[in-house]
Amino acid sequence: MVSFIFRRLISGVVVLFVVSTLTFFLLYFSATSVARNILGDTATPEQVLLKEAELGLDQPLVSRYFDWLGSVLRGDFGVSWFSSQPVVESILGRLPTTLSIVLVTIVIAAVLATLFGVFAAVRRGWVDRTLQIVSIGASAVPQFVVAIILVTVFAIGLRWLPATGYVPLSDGFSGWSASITLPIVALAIGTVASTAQQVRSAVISVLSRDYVRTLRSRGLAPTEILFRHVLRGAAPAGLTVLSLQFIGMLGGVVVIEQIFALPGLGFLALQSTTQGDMPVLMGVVVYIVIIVVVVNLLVDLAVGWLNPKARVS
Amino acid sequence: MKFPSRVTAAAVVTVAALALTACSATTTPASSAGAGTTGGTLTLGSLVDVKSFDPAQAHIGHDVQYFQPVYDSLLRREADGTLVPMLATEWEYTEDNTVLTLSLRDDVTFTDDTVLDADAVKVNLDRFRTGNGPDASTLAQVSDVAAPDATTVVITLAEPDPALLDYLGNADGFIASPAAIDGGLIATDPVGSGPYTLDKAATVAASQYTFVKNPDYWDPSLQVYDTIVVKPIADTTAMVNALVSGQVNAALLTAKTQAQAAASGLTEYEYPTDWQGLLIFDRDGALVPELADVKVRQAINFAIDKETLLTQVGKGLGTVTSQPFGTNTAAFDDSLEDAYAFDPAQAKNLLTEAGVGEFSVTMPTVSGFMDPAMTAGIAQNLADVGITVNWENVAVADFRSSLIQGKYAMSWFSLFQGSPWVASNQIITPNATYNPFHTTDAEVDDLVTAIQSGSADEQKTAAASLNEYVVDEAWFAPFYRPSQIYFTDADTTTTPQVQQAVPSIYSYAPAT
Amino acid sequence: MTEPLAAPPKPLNPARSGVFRRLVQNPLGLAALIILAVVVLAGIVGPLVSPFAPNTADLVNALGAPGTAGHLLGTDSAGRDVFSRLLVGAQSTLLAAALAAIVALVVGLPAGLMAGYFGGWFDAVASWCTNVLMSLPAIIILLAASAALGRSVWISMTVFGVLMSPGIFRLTRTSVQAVRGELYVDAARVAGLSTASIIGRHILFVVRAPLIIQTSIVCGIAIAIQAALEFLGLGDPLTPTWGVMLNEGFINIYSSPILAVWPGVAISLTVGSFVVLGNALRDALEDSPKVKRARPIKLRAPQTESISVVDLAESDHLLSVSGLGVGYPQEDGSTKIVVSDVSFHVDRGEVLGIVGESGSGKSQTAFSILGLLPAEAEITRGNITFDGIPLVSAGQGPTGGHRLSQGRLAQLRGKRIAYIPQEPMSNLDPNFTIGYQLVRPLTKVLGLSKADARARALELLTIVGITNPQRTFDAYPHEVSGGMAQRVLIAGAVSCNPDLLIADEPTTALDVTVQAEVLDLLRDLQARFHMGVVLVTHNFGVVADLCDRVVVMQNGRVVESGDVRSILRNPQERYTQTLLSAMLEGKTPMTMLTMPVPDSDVKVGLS
Amino acid sequence: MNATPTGPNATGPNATGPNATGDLLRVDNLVVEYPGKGFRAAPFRALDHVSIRIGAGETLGLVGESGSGKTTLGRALLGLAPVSEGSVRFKGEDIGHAGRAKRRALSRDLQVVFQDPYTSLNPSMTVGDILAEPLTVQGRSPADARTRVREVLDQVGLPQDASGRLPREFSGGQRQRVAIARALVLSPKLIVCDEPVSALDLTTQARVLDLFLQIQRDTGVSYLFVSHDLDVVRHISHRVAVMYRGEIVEQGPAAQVTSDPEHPYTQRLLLASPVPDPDRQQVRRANRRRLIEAQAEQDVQAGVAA
Repeated sequence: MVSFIFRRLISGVVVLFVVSTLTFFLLYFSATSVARNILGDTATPEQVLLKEAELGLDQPLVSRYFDWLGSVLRGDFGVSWFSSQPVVESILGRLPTTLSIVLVTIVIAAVLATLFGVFAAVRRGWVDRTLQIVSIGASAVPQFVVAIILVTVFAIGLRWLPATGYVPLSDGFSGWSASITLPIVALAIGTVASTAQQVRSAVISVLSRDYVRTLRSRGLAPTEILFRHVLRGAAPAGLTVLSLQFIGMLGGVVVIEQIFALPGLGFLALQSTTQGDMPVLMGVVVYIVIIVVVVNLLVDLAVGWLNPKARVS
Repeated sequence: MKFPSRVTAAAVVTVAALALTACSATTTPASSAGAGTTGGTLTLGSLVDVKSFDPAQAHIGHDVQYFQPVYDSLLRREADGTLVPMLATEWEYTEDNTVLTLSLRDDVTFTDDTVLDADAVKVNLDRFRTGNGPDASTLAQVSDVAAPDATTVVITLAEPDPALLDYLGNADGFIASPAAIDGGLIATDPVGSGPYTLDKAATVAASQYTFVKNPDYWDPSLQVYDTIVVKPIADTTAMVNALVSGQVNAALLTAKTQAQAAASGLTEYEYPTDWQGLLIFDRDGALVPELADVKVRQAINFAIDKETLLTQVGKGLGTVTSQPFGTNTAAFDDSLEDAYAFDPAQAKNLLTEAGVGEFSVTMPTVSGFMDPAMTAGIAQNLADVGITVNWENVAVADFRSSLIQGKYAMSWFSLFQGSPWVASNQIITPNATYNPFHTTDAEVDDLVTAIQSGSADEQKTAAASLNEYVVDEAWFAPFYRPSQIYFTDADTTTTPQVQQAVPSIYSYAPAT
Repeated sequence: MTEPLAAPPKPLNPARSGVFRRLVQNPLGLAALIILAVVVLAGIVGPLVSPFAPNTADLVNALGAPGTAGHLLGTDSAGRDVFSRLLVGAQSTLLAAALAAIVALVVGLPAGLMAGYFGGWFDAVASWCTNVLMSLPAIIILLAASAALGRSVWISMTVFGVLMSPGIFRLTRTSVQAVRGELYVDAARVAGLSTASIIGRHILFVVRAPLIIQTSIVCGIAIAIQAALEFLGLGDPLTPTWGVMLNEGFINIYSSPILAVWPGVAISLTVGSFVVLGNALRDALEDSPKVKRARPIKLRAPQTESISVVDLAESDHLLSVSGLGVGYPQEDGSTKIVVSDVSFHVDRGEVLGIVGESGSGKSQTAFSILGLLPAEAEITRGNITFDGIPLVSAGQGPTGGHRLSQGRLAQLRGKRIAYIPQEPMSNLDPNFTIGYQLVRPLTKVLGLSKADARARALELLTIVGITNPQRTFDAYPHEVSGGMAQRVLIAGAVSCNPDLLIADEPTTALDVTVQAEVLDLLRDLQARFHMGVVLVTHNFGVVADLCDRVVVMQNGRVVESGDVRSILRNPQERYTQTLLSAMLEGKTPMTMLTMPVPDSDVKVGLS
Repeated sequence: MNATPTGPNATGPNATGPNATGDLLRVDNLVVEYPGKGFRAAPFRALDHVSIRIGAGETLGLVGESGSGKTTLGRALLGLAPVSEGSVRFKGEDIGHAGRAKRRALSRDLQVVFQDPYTSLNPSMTVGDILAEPLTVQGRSPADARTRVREVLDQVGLPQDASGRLPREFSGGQRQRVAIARALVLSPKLIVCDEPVSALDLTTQARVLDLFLQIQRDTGVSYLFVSHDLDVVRHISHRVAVMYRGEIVEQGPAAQVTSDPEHPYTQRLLLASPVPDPDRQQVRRANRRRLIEAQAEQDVQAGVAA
C-alpha cells in the first residue's frame, strides 16, 4: 500500500510538472503587451521598459521558466502583475469559497446520486425515466442558464436567498449556507443526474452478477445484499464518476462564481485571464492540478480499499 | 444583461477611469449631502476590487471608494469638483505655475498614532511618482518635493500642469503613515488618517471590505455612517441583482440594466462622464490612405446614425454630440453639437468629391466590452456609404495597447471627457496617448501650448478654438455622451461626483 | 454447454439495418434524429434561404418583436433578423462543434487504435497522457488557451477537441483491446491479413458505433462550451454562433428577454438531441430487444384453496413441482415460454437429476424453486410445494398467480433450501473475504454468535476437504482456485443443514479431476445431512455418479423420468436415446456417431 | 509430486510415430514464455520443452486440464504465441518465427478452428464474407472465391443461402460449421482444432465430430485436436499426447494412451471421467480412489526417500 501511494504520488508530481511546464510556456510566450496594460495609457515607453524589466519580461523565456520553477519549489508563486499581491495569498484567500461550493456539492451529489441511482436500478419505472429526463435536460440546458433562472426566481423574485456574495463559515453557519445554496443547486442538478445515471447502471450490472443470486440463496435480507454487497461492488464505478465530476466542477465554478459574484478560484482564474495576469493564472492552474492529483489519489486509495483485486495491481 | 460584459467590467472601469485624469473648472453648484441623521451601515457595490491599499497603487475612479475611508487626501474635491482644504489648508502657485506650496494641518495623526507632517507627505508623493502605480505618470511633471518645515510642502514642476491640484485631490493625494509603509504591510493593512479604519476581522478579500468609524477623527462631519462596507461585484448582472435584492445600498449600473433597477423603485442618478465614438487615428493615411482626406473623415461623421445608436445601444441615456470635449469645459461649444447630423447622402457626396471609391478599414472589436449592436451598427452605417469594416477580435486586456501601438487606422472607443488640457494630452497632442501616428500641425501645436501655459482667459479661448478645429478637421467621429447610471436604495441618498465614475464616500447620507 | 439464464435464443431476424431501425423506433431517438436533421439542413441551406441578410443591421428597428416587419422571430439589438441569424448561426455552430469532434477523433482514434492493438510502451505513454488530459478542468484550460492563443471559436474548439480526445482514445483502446482478444481476429491473423487490414476490416468496424455515440456527445458538449465561453466574455463575436446570439440575448435580457430564448432553445434542443441520440444509439446497439417488464405476481399470502390444488398424493414429498410453466414477456406483448408443464418430485435423502441440453429449461426450473428467476421472468402456471409449504401456486396465465412472498422465501432459502451454482468464481463476491461470506449468513440467517459462526465456518471448510481452512477463511475469492471456490460454495450451501439442495451444473466449470473430487464431496455431504438434492446437469456421467432418479428435459418439457438405471440403460423416448447415443464413452473410435446427413442442425435460422 | 518426465525425455520412442521421416509437422523442444505481470516478475513459462509430430492425414489428440498449455501449443503453431526456444517445422521448414508474408503463404496449408463459435466469427460480417476473406487475402478473384465458398458450404452441410447471413442467425453448432468451413476454404494440410466441440451440446458435438472425421476421410487433412475431454480425443485421434503443467507427460497411440495409460496423471484423468452407468461408474469411482491412495502413498515414500 505504501509503495502504491508512493508511486501514485510520484506520478502526480510528474503530471504536475508536465502540465505546469506546458502552461507556463503557452502563457508566457504570449504575454507581450502586459507591461503597458499594467501601467495604463499614459505610461511612457521608458516606464514600459522599466516595468518589463521589473517583471523579468526582458529575460529569455527559458531562464524565466527556471526562475519560476525554482521559486515554486520553495513555495513562492510570485506576485500578481496587476495587484502585486502574492499569488499564494490570493489563491488561499479564495480557496475556501470554491471548496465550500465544490465539496458540499460533491457530498450532496454523492448521497443523492446513490439514493436515486439505487432506487432507479431497483425500481426502474418512473424513477428511471425521471432520472433520464432530468439528466438529458441538465446536459442540454447550459449550467449558466440554470444559474440565472435560479437567481431570478429565488433571489430576485422570492428573495429567499442572497443573489450574490459569499459569507465565510467563520461568520456563522446560516449565512454561509444561505450564500452557497443557490450556487450549489446550480452545480448539483446536472451532477446529481448524471452521476445517478452512472450509479444506476453500475448497480444494475452488479445486481446481475451471479454472486448476488447466490447471496440471495443464502437467505440474506435484500437490504443487506443491496447495501453491503451491491453498493460496494458499484462503488468504484461511482467514485470514478464522482472524481470526474469533481474535476469538471472545478471548471464549472468559473461560470457559477461569475454569476453569483463569489470570490473563488474560478473567478480569480477568469479575472487573471481577462487581464493577462500570468503569475496568478499559473498559480491557479497549478493549484487546481494539485487538487485534482490529490483527489485522484484519494479515489484510487478508496477504490483499492473497496476492491481487494485492485489492491494487488 | 450587462453593458460591457460581466467579466470585463473591470476593464471598462479602467477605461472609465481614464476620464478621471481630467479635472477642470466646474460650474455645477455644490450640493452637500449628509445633513440628516448619522450612524448605521452603508453598503456600496463596486465594479472593481481593490488591488492594493498601498496609496502608491491608488487609481483614479472606482478605487477611491476603497481609499477615501482610510486615507485623507491633500485636497478634497467636493461633488461639484470644487477643491476644498483637507490635509492641506492652503495652496499657492508661483507666477509661472511651476512651484506649488502647500500648508498642512498640524493636528492630524495617523491611526498608528504617528504624526502627519510634511515629511510624511513628501514620502508619499515621492513614492507615488517614482513607484509603478497605474497613475504614477500623472506626476510626471513633478521634479522635486520638499518639506522645508513640518507643515509646509513645496512641489516643483518641470513644466506647468494645469491638472496638478485636481490630482492632489484624488488618487495622488492619499497620505499613508510612513511607519506603516516601512512596515511593508501597507498593501493589505492600510494605515492612514482617514475617517474610517479597515476592520480586517469583518473583511473577506475579494468579497467585502468593512470600514469602521475612526473615533479620533479630526472632522466628524465626514463620518456620516458608523460602518461602510464595500462589496466588489464585477458582474453587472450580479450587481443589479445585489441592488434589487437589497444586498447593497448603492451601486453603479449600466444603460442595459437601468430599466430593471428603475422599475424596482430605486433612486436614479444620471451624469455624464464619457463620450463614445470613432477615433480616426490615421489622419496622415499611413495605413488607410483614404483617411488622409478630410472629406473622407467628414463623410464618416455624416454616415453614422448617432441618434439611433444612442437610442438602441445607449438606451437613450445620454446626448448625441459631434465634439470630443465635454459640456462642463471651456472648450465646449453648443453650436458644434450637431455639426455632423446623420446624412448618408452628404457622406456619399463627400466621398465622391474626395474621389474615393469604395474602400475598407480594419477595426478592433472587443468581446465582452463592445456591445455587439454597436459593432453591427457602425459596420452597417459605414457599409451604407461604401466603407467596408473588417473587424478583428481583440482581448480586452490588449485592446488599449493595440490602439496605442498604432495597429489600427481607426477604432470605436469610450473615453472620459476631462479638462481641455487632459483631453488634449489624451487624444490631440503629437504625443497624446491616443495619437499613435503622432499627427499634428502648427495650429494644433500653438493652441495646445496656450492651454498649458497661457493665462486663464487664453486657456479658455485656445480650448474652444482647438475644439472647433478638430471638429472641422474631423479628427474624430463622436457619437454621444452616455450617462453614468447610479442607483441608491430608498434608505440612501448621494450626490454624483463630477468627472468621477462613482460618488465620493463623503457624499452619501441616509435618506430622511 | 452452459445454459444461459435469460431467454437464450437470439432475436428473430435482425437485419443489418437493425440498429438504425431500432433507433428510429425509439420515439426519443427519432425525435433527436429529426431535430438534428433539421439543424444540419439549416446549417447547409440556411445561408441560402434565410429571408434577410444575417448581418444587415437596422438599428432603427432593433429589438423588434416577433412577427413585426416580416421578421418571423423579431430582430436583435442591432436590428438584424433573428430567424436569419439562427439559420446562419446553425452553420457556424455546427462547424465549430464538428471541428472539436474532428480534432478529438484525429487525436484520439489513431492513438487509441495503436495503443489498443499494439499495447506496450506506446499504450503506456498514451494512456498516461490521457489520464493527464482527463484530469484537467476543461474551462480552466480554455481560459488559459484564450489568454495565450487569442479569442477565436476555432482555436478554442481545437483546444477543446484535444481535451475531449481522451474519451475517444479510451473508447477506441478499450474496444480494440476487447476485439484484439477475439478469436475472429486471431483467425484473420492466421489467414495472413496484415495489421492494417485487420484494423480496417475487423477492428474499426467494431469501434465505429461507440465512436458515433461519443462523437455525438462531444458535439453536444462543444456547443454548450461555445455558449459558456461567450457568456464569460471570452468568445468570438465575429463568428455568429448561437453562443454569440445567446450572449447578446443576455446583454439585452432586461429590454428584450425573448432574444435569449431563441438561441437558448436552439442550443438546448441541439445539445439535448446529441445526447439523446447518443443514448438511443447505445440502446439500439445493446443487442437484446427490450423485454417488457414482467408484471410481478401479486404477493398475496398463500390461501388454503391454493393448497388444495396440489395433488395430495404428492404432499408427502419434500419437494413437488407440478405443471410448472415459466415465460419471458416479449416486446410484442407475447410471452416466450421456456418451461411448460414440468412436474416432478424429490424425497428426503433422494438425489434427482434434471438432465438436458442447453435451452431445455432445466436451470429455469431450478431457479423457479428457489424463487431466484430473473426479474423479467414470470411463472405462468403450476405449483411448487416444499415440505407442505406452497411456494408457488400459479393459476392458468399470469393473472391468477399466487407466490410466496420473497420475505418468506428468504426465510426458507439459506435455512432449509440451499443452492450451489455452476460457475464458482463469479458466485463469490470479490470484495469480501471468503470467511466473511461464510460467517455473515450464519449470524444473520441462523442467528449464531460471531465466534460460533466463525468456528462453524472453519469446521465447514474442513468438512469440504480444504486442508488449510484458516488460510482460505482469510483469503479473497480471487486468491483461490476454481475447485477451492466451489468447495467454499458447497460449504456455504450446507452450512444450514438444508433439507433440500439445488445444484445447478455444480461441476461443469471444473476440470474433470476436480469434478470427480467435488462429486465425491457432494455424495458424502448428501449422505451425511440426508438431503434431498436436485442436480441440474447435462452430463450423464455425473447423473450416473450421483442420482437416484432422473428427469430428462427438452425444450422446456419433461421428456422422460424415472429410476436412474432404467433411464440410462433402457431409455424409452427417442430423445433420450439420441442423447445417450451421442455419448462417446464405449463408442468405437473414428466411427460416425450419427446419420451421415445431419438433420435439424442444418436448417438455417431458428426453428 | 509425481516424477514426471522432463521435457527432452518426452521425445522418447513414444513420440516417434510411423511417419517419422515424412512428418508434416514437427515440433522440437518448444518453449513459450510470457512476460510476468508486474515489474521484475519472472516470466511465465506456458510450454516447457514440448515436442510433437503430426504426419499427413493423421490426427494428434492433445488432452489436458485448463492451464496445462495445450491451447498455447496450438497457438504457437499458428504464430499466435511467442516461440522462446525450440523449433516448429512445417513441411520441413522452420515457421517458429515466420513473418507476415510467410504466414500468409503458410495459411494455405495451416488453418484453425477455435473453441468458441460465438466469438470466432466477426459478428458484423456475413458468412460469405467471412469465408471469402482467406481467399481474397491469397489474391483469389471474387468470382473464384464465391465458387469456392459454395463448395465448402456444401462440404460442411450448410445451405447455400447461408452466405448472405450474419453469424448470429445461426446456432452454436452451425456457427462451428462455418468456422470449419473457413478453415477448409484454402484446402489446408493441417488444421489446429482448439477445443472445437467443448462449447457444444452433446448431440451437436457428435454431429460436429462426425463432420471432422468425414472431412479427414475426404481430404486427407491432418488435425492437431486439442481438448480437455479424453473421450473426445480418444474418439477422433490416431495418436494422443497428454499435457500437464506445460509439459507433455505421455504420448502414443490413441487406444493405448486412453485406455491403458502409463503416466499417473493420465491414469487419474482417465478414471476421473464418469461413465453413464451407475454401476460401472461405482466401479470406476472405487478404482479412482484406490489409484489416488496408491499414488499418495508413493509420494509419501518418495518424500521419505528424498
